[in-house]
Amino acid sequence: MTDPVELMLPPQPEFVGTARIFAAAIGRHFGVDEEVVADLKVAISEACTGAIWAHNQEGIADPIVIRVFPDLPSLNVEVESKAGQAPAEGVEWEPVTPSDTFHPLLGGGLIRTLFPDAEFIENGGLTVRFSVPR
Amino acid sequence: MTDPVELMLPPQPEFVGTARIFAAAIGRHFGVDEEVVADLKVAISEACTGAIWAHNQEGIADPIVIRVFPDLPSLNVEVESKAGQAPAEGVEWEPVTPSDTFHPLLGGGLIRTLFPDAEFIENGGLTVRFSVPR
Amino acid sequence: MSDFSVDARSDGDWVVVTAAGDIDVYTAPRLKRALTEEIDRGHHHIVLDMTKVRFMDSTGLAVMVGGLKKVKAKKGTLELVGPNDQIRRILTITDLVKILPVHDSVEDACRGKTT
Amino acid sequence: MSDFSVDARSDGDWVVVTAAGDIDVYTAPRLKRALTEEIDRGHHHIVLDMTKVRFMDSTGLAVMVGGLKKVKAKKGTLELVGPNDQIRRILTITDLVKILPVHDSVEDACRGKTT
Ligand SMILES: Nc1ncnc2c1ncn2[C@@H]1O[C@H](COP(=O)(O)OP(=O)(O)O)[C@@H](O)[C@H]1O
Ligand SMILES: Nc1ncnc2c1ncn2[C@@H]1O[C@H](COP(=O)(O)OP(=O)(O)O)[C@@H](O)[C@H]1O
Repeated sequence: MTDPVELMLPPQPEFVGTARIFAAAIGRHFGVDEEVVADLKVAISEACTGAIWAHNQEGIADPIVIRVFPDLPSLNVEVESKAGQAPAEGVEWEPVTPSDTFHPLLGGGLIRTLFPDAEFIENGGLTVRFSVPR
Repeated sequence: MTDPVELMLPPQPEFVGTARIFAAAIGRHFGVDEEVVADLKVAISEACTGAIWAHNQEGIADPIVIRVFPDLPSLNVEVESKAGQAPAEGVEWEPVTPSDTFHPLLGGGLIRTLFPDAEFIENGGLTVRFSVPR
Repeated sequence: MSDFSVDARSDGDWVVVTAAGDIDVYTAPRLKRALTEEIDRGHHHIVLDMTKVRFMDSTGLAVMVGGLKKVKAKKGTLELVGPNDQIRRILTITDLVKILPVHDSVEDACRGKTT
Repeated sequence: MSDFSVDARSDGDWVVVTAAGDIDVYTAPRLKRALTEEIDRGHHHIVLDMTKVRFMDSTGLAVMVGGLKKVKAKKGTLELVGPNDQIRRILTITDLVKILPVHDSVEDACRGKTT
């Protein structure tokens, strides 16, 4: 794989916008179509939101790392965090009556729908990985 | 110091724009005035340019790391690379007849003028450090 | 980061809530609070003007589903105005378009409401 | 990243070079090439329209100083139009304003040139 461009963020809600601005800039730079850039912003936002939520639940403060590998024919994107669990298999999107502003299932399902090759790897934390056509 | 927000880039010219977009977003997020954001973009651009140039000269490919520590009353900004040398002391800006598009002195002098507390630390590479009032 | 503002104008039991900027994990709680306040004030017909929202993710969907449940319990409504393509896309993917009517303008949305 | 474009319209021995976007280590070589080409074609009076340049750093300054040297060797000129505040600031800090005249519009710059 190629050298990644990497963004590291504290697991706090205020940084999710930084993650999107980064993803959009990198996506465009590598020639990702504008509609796919829009999907990429959503997927990155969801992955970070899930990670922030999990860090908060588990009371840990390790950073979230976003890596973009400028591979061909697709960028490989990875959001790695030290907290979190893979959404159950088969769950596409479940409009669970969310009691609060976030339910981790929503985000995972959206990522899977937008990027069908998305993988959720539990490795003492959670790494979300998907590829983005360019 | 607080937990940093960090961006890691391959030492290639095409990523200097990513560095600026990152710096601008983070600066604004932490309440840096718009004029100072403009200076921050210049300083980050200069530090990365110097690092890219030095990596290229020395033929090494280690990433450039930009860290922003959201401290008070100033953000602490750090651009760390595995290549490069501190500009000579006292050099403010020298309109050396540049033979090419970049002369490392220009950038270092500009950073010093924009952020007078800028430090250039040689540590088997070069770390440029300065603080940005917020 | 994630610029966001929210603002409401009410008339009888209905209200136009205007959101602007990004709706995400950082800002969704503010949208939620705004909707809850309006509902608590007895405004059970909510028109959410999203014309100026540039980004929304599932945190915003969750707020809307939550708001919809509350207004429905009072026989009210929650309708959307002017979501951009990105937002329409996630409303469609999640099938929420089926329960959250989408209008092109506040006038269109209110027309339905006042008749 | 770093969107950039450059374009030239010439008339006799003078030329208006219009740059747009970001001038940095990635794009400055393209500006340099454009200026060099014009000079090689005998256009020794260059008006560089920067109205649409949103960012420039020292790599751009170096290109300008290089260009200025080349046109001066031919008794030519290099003048700037419409740099934004950020660019004016670095031109001032580096004292380059003293050798690179700045105009508000291409008309102003050309007026000086054609008389
Ligand atoms: N300071 C900021 N400026 C621009 N975008 C930001 C900022 N902070 C967070 N963002 C988010 O990053 C995304 C960048 O996406 P992009 O497509 O480049 O911009 P836009 O949506 O404004 O066209 C925005 O949609 C927004 O959600
Ligand atoms: N895709 C991009 N979108 C926006 N800015 C970019 C992009 N790539 C690189 N940049 C650089 O990042 C800087 C971001 O600065 P900012 O002040 O947020 O935007 P602007 O200068 O457009 O108002 C820009 O000045 C530009 O030099």
